[in-house]
Amino acid sequence: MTPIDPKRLLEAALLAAREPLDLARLRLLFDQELDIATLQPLLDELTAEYDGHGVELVQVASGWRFQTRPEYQAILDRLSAEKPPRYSRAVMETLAIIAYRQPVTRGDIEDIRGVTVSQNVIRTLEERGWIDVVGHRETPGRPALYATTRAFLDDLGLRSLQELPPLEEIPLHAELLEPRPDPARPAADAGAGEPPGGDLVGQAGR
Amino acid sequence: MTPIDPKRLLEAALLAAREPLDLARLRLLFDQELDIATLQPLLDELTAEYDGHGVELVQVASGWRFQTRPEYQAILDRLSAEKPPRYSRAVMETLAIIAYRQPVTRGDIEDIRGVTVSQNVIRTLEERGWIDVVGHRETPGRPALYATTRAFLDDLGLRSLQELPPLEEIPLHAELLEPRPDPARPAADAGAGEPPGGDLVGQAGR
Amino acid sequence: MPQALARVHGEPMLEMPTDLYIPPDALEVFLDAFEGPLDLLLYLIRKANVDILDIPMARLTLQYLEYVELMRVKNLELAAEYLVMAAMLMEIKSRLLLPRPRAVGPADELDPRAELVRRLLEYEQMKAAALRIDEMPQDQRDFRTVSVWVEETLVRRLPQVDAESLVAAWRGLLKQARVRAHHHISRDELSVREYMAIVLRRLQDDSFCEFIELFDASLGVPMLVVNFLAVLELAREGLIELSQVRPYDPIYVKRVNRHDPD
Repeated sequence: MTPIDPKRLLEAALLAAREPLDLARLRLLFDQELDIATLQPLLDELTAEYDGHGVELVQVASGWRFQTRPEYQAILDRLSAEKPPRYSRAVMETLAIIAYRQPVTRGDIEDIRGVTVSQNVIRTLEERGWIDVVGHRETPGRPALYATTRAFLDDLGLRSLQELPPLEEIPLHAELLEPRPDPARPAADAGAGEPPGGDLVGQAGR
Repeated sequence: MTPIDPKRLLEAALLAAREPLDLARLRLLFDQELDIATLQPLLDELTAEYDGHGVELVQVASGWRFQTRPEYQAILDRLSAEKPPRYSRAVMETLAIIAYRQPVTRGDIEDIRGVTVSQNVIRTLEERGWIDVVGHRETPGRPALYATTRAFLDDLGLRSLQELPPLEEIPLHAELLEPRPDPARPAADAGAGEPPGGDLVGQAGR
Repeated sequence: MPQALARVHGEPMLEMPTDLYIPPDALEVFLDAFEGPLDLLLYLIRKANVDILDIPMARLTLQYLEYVELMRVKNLELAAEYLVMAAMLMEIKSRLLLPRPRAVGPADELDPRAELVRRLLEYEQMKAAALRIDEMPQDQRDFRTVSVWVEETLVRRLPQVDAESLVAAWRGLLKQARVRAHHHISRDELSVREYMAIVLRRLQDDSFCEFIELFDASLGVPMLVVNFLAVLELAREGLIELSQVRPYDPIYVKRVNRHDPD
């Protein structure tokens, strides 16, 4: 029997795996003889080898995996009957709040969105495996605390939450938050910046 | 957008497919423009390309599929099974206490561990068939007394509890191990068994 | 890009009326397009081309009330949140109209619009974040993971335990935790939060564990620090309890929950 090429073995394992494989699991292939310093360059070589191929080797939160290139997806969809999932604004906004503010309760999410969050929205994200309950806040009702899962990171091709796009910082307007200087002019204050007879309003509601 | 290479598209489709794809389905990728006479050479090229790789493109009854090379099979089996599961530290410590101090109540275990023992921990060990209730202590609440079973001995390859490694080899806190009047406690003189590396425990429960 | 998410900063308002008059038969569709009162307010502010930080409260309140009235006239289901928002706008407006007593210290004289502005900004930030997340390639929608055919042997594997690991567990029981905290400061709040979730999830299975179990030394010092900060933050938020019987005894971390008898 010819000796087994470690890189080819890694390739076979990664192409066959149903989930990402981390370095610890990949080492299981080698009777612990290969250390991580040896494994990493092999993975890098493999990544380079698949440059220009129909699939690519990527690193995500749970490890390494092969995936199809996004530019082929629209065509590959012809082969599968099921429609890829698309999520409503309510779902995506809820997901964003959980991702950036975790751990949060449903109440926290509702405070930010200004509307009740339906159980369906939460369930959609839970069934996708993107969020789960990681505890309860010790306030009346013991509301569940939600956080994003590793599967969320994996499905978005991220290695950690830090790879999420940074939040846009909208600078706070200092003047607004300071006391207004002149209590003698309340009426003028209230009307500040408003042209008389707002025509936007005038036409509404006929 | 760069034009899509038909061969790369076939590669992506075949690698991502969960079942073999026949020519009729593969043609769906190409707006019916590619006839079978064109497709076949592409598949042959792809087959040749993967010569020497960790996976191979083969034709089976229902179509074409990529599969891992048979010579890697034995090694890949190490990964295809579930990640070797481990019991949590709570389970292992509870089991150790029951093994060395049986019969014990949950209260006894909690006294030694210094924390409450969840019902899940007990249930895990009961469902494994390693512990069972052997009686009740006649104190208020009549707490159940737990002991290890014959199956526990079998699964650990022991003929009797006396073959458990003796505790004397372990540096102990005297106050925790004051001898109790406990006739069922195994004699700790059976030898065999090195003090294992403490890091075994540190990794449990992942 | 999904349609529902396409309306940020007033953009797909192309399909919306050019002014704020909504034909009655279109009203329902129009209101369906909003995720709630904050969303509607943002639209009004953007539509009127007003700086969110300088909300013209009187005009906005009037516009807003027009919508609430429209919803009422049309017998549309009027979500409670819209009424609450209307009440809030009117309260802010009335407070702006009232003269303030000089006696009150500056700290108490926050502009009543400040809280509304804070909420609008936070919501707008999250709306934008949702859009960005949705634009990221997503498994199943934008790519598929690869899993080629492999002959599988399906064996259900149970945890393997040997006598030595029992002894190790016993010894672990007696081991003392030594905790050294590095006093580095991590600015990376997200990674702290990630670890907060990891710790809480870890405590799902066992409602408690030993403090040192929460740390994996192989991750390196920076991650250990972040991990440590996450534990402190969880304790500060009252989500976990740290306990130690005596100095140098093991520190235990416990999920805070009801003290049920189980």
